Amino acid sequence: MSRVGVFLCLCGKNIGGTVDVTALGEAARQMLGVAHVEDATYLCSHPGQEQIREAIRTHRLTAAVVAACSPTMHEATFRRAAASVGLNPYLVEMANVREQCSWVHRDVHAATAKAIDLVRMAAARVLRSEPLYPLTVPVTRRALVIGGGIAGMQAALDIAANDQEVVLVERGPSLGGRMAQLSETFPTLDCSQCILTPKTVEVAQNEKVRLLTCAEVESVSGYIGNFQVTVRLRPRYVDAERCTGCGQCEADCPVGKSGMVRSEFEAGLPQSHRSAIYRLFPQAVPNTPVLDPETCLYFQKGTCQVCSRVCPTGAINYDDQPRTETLAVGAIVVATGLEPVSPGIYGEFGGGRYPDVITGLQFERLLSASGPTGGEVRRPSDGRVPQRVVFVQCVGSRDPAKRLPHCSKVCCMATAKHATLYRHKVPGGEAVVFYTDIRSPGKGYEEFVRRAIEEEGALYLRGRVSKVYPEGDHLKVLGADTLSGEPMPLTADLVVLAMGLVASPGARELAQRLGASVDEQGFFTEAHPKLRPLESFVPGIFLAGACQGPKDIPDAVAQASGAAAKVSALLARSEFAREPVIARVEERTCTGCRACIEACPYEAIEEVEVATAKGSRLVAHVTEGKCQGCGVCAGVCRSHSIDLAGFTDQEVAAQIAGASP
Amino acid sequence: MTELTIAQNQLREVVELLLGAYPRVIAPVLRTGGAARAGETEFAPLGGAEEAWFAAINTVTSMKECFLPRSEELFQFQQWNGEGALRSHLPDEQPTILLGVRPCGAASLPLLDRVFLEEPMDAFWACRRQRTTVVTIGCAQADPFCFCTAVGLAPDSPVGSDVLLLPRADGRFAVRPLTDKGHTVVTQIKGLLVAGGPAPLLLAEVPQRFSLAQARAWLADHFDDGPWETLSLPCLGCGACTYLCPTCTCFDIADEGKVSRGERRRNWDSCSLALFTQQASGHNPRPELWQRWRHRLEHKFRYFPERYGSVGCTGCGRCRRFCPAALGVEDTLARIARAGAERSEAGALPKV
Amino acid sequence: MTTELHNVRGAGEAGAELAERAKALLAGGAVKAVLSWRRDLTASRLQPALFEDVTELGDLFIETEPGLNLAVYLRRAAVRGLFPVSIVTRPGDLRSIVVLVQEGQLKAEDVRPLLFDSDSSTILPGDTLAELLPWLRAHYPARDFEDGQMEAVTALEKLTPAERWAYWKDELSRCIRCYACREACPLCYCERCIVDLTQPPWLEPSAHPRGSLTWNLIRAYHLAGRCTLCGACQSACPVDIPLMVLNRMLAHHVLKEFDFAPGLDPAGPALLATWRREDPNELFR
Amino acid sequence: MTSMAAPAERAPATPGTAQGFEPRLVAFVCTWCTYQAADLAGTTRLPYASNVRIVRVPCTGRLSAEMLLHAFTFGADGVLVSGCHPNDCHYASGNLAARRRWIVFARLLGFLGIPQERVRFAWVSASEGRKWADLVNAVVRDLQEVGPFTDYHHLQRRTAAL
Repeated sequence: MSRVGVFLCLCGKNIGGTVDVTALGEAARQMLGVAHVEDATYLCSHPGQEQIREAIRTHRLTAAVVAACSPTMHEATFRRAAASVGLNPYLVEMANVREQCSWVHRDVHAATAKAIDLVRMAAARVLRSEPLYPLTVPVTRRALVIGGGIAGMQAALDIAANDQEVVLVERGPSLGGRMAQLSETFPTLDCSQCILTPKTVEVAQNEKVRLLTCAEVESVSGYIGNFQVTVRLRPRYVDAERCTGCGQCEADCPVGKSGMVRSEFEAGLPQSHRSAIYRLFPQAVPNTPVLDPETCLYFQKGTCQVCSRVCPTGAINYDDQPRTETLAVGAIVVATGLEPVSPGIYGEFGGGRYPDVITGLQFERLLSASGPTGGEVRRPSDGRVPQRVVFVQCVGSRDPAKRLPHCSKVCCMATAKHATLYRHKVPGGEAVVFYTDIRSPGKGYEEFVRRAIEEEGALYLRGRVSKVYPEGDHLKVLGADTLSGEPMPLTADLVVLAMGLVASPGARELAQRLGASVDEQGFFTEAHPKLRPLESFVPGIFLAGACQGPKDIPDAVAQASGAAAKVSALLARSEFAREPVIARVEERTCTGCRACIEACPYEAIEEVEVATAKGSRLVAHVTEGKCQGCGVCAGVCRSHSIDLAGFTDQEVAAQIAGASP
Repeated sequence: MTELTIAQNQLREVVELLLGAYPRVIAPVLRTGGAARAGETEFAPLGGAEEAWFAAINTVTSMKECFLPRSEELFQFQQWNGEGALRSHLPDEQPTILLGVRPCGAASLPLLDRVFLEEPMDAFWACRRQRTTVVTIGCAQADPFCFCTAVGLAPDSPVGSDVLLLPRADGRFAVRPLTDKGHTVVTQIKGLLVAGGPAPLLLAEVPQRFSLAQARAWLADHFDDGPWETLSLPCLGCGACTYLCPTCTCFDIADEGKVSRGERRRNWDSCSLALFTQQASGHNPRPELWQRWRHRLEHKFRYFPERYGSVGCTGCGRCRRFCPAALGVEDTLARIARAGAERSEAGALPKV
Repeated sequence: MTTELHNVRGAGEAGAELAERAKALLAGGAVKAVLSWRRDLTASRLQPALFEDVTELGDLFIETEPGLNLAVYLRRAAVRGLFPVSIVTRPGDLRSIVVLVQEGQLKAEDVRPLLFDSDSSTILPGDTLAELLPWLRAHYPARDFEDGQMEAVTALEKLTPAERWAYWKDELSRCIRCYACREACPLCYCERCIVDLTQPPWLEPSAHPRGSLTWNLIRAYHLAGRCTLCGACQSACPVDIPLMVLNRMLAHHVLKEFDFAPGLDPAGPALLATWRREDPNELFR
Repeated sequence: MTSMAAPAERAPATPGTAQGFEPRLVAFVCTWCTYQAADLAGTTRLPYASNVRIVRVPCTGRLSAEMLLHAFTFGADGVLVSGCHPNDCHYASGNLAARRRWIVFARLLGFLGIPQERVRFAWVSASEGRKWADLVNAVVRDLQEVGPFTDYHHLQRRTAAL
């Protein structure tokens, strides 16, 4: 037999001043299942809570209704009080008679009538409630970080700093990501490699970090605290144990000498080339070269084997095979970064067609001391030093027609940097920038842009470029100054396109494997755009760096550290407790129609086979660790075979019926 | 020999007289609305004589509903802490005349009386039976679904009627009061009645398409080994046949409202529906559709006669006429009767 | 009276072809049985029948009018035991089979449908879902709303809410809660219908006007984005409630609002389990 | 059992205070946005019509159509559903799933002749305390115009004296 206790809080005059608590108490005493009613001036105070505890003990109450303030305010307080005397906290229901009654209604009669309804609703509901117990989910105390750029490395190092194991998976042959390709960094113009290299070394040397390069995530199963991740490792063809990183193979490779293969790391600049066995750049970590069978003469024609002959330690292994490894991890950080839009989609600028129309990233490599020109700005077509460089901004950004409506955020600063560095390297050269708007929020950023304009003499024109085409050995740039409204045709020696940024290739496929979602540009969607920017929709999967949206280095690093903090908090204990408000399936009546599976925002429901008298059939099954308790599944189930603990059909129905006398 | 007669085209005047004499007159009326079908009738209390419509062969729902409504409130309840209250709702006792029933409908009343007037007597049924006078009109027409003759009835059966109007070849009804209530009706309409000479009745031909004895014999023998799954294949497991059936009596008790305030209702229920026999434990003794179809036949043609001495069917044909899958009890009975006949000749169980 | 409503359709040319096609499937061993119709006891109506023997195919008839949808029998153990089966369908019936596949109730390879198109009075070529889907997609959902089919819906929409309420109250009060509509619908396959749930009793089980109104409302709603307009529910209704007016209104509504038509893509999404950001927002303040 | 005496609980039966018809409004709101907005209306002491009774659920996606009908069955004259604005759902997309559901359901109710004033849908974020107060006032005012939903409440009993 249920014995509900109803506790009425006067909240000083906050409630008592508007609601006739005596009448409320009399009405409550008539309600079905109510065994005890009492009031107090402040139930949330220590004496008030003790009053509740005492009543639960004395009157052997099986449930309680607290008519007081909003549950947001004190539900936890009263549930704790009840739990301390052995009443399951989920059998305490609040009637919000302050925020939603006494504070918003002035007439005593009306407010009291409403308060009676609210108490009746709560009492009816709690009669249908059942005890719930916190769910504990075991946690594998190891993290996976996907992507070895600056964000991934920072996240890995921060997690390791908490004495937690990390596996860092990088698709390429070495660490560094986009940042390794940059020459200098804004707004301080310090050398990118110089600040990056210590990080890569730190990662390589950290005992808590296990680094897997040439590695990609193939599949992910499980849920927060308990992911199983299968990683596919491509063959490197070089035994890292034996290789000393002497570089002899790379130097002697006939492919490298022929100059046939352009370097991806050099952003495909025509001046650049690489060997078939190579490192992305000299300081690469790990420093073991990788053999590319697509361009290797041995793999393509069966001849050569020069690298194997010249290797002093016999580290070359042509029989290396791909393999997979399955990792058990408790949390995942996605740090897969970004890539520039291909210039080919803007045919009017001739990027990819005219050698002297290049992308910003290519210009970075021209500027870099370790780049193909040794840091001298020489144009790809004839190696001449360009005397006038036109920079075009927002190519592939803020362009809804190309389905690239977003601002790529870093290009304004990158272009200002490019103009500045160009002026440093070619003192007499002219830098002309066509911009849409200059966006330079960030510490020292606006000052940096002003310096480029005012001190470095870059000519900034607000306007658009409609066409670029070759004229003699120059380029004709058809620009327009949108401030003056004047057409502004210019002759240039080199055109640099500030390409918009989208997510790294494969981000969408990775998101599918993770069960996370991405937007149209492939950027990972955060769990809440304001309040949970470091979390994906999937509990236990966090976001760091530019995989979530274009970011500069400090933003990427900050987000990585934030994500790492979230991971460390999760991995700090061997299990974590969570609210038992989750969906549950009544297998007997579930028909396996899959509506809940389709509707679940968290992919927390799957089909499982259950035995029946006549064989077996498929029914829905909720993975507790994945379910977030939204109840969308329950709302979509036609036979009401899936229900939400804490907000069951029975509870909601009783509450609705309780609204009438 | 002479008998009381009335011209067949004077029925409206009869209705008018009865409307003056009885507080409630129920008769077939043409259904308004509907999706696709025209000319169908249902029993309803008449507002005026012009509403009555006797042209249809039979109503869609049977006259059972005038005694056992599809849903009726038994009582209202209210309870609060420590106390409660009930308010019961027996039907009123106003004299009621039910006009235009067919013999297959009237014949169901004595059958249902056995069920409802047994102890403990059903007060609701008794009240409605007591207040109601049944005026039956014999059938001049039948359709291919009628099979009263196969269950021992006929288009002129008097069973269950208080007054029987039988169509004569001369365009008049023979008026035959059968009970005291019937005589009262005749008194009410005596101004319209004429003593007529003998004339032949003009009754519908209802062919007998199966032998009830053979079908019952087969049923008695083949509860366990009959090809029930095959026989019942078309059955969808809905309740249409049972709800339209004049002799199906099953009902469910349902509370509506909430624990503290509501009403208890009696609703038609059907042994065809899967949850009819579902028990609280989760066990269901008749989980399979074929078991339910078997039960329906066995109940009407074996258990009912075993208990009450006559089959629980009047051959009205609604179960086949309105079955979404064109099944109905006659279909199965005809098949099994044929099987029974062949068996007695060949001595083996034939294919059904 | 009712004999006119369920006309027996003679086999005719299409019927002869149907028998041949069924025979080929059955004799060739592609299927273990053929689900079609035969004449009832008095040759008044057609009755569903399962043909397992080629020699019985002479009794095979085809119901050319929309009505009972044989797909409803595909959930029957006696039929499932004979998979793969051939099944005679009209377009609405076949589309309901597509929905059954989509909702995990049936495997496409278990049925070899034969499709009768009443417009051309022919049995269409092909006997697998894959072969028949292109034809369905070429003609549906357009055919569901052409000619006079929307008349009843439009007429009701022109009435005031009070008039519509009166209309439906009258029509739905006739409901006897026999659930013939539900049992005749291939897509009402729930193990336990919501109306049979007693804890909590979301819907009133009684056949009083309010109980019947809510039952019929929820029945239609649970078929929104799923109903393929086969007409089985309405033809099964013993009291002739115009259920197809509700169904067609909703089918037209989801096509207009969400560009959604069920039963054309066995791998497609379920309307009410999915969403789009660009779904209309006018309803919400 | 005693007679059908009215228990004391029923004394102040009619919500609201004003003269005339006081509609009963049941509001289904999500706990993250609209419930918080209703709290905010309280903390900022924004008075509004007392006719509303809130049923709190985690997300509007939790609600089924049966729940709305249930409110009518138990005497509501109107029903209001309110959750987070599109794209602001705490559960990513629960409100978007709900939106489709209610578009279809509202259409069906309209086709059956239930006035649209009786079933309202809104998005009210946690910061929109004023919007909540205004919304409740507006819905209650509309309900006062269309009157009590006796069409539904009294539909229950069969009138034909069979």
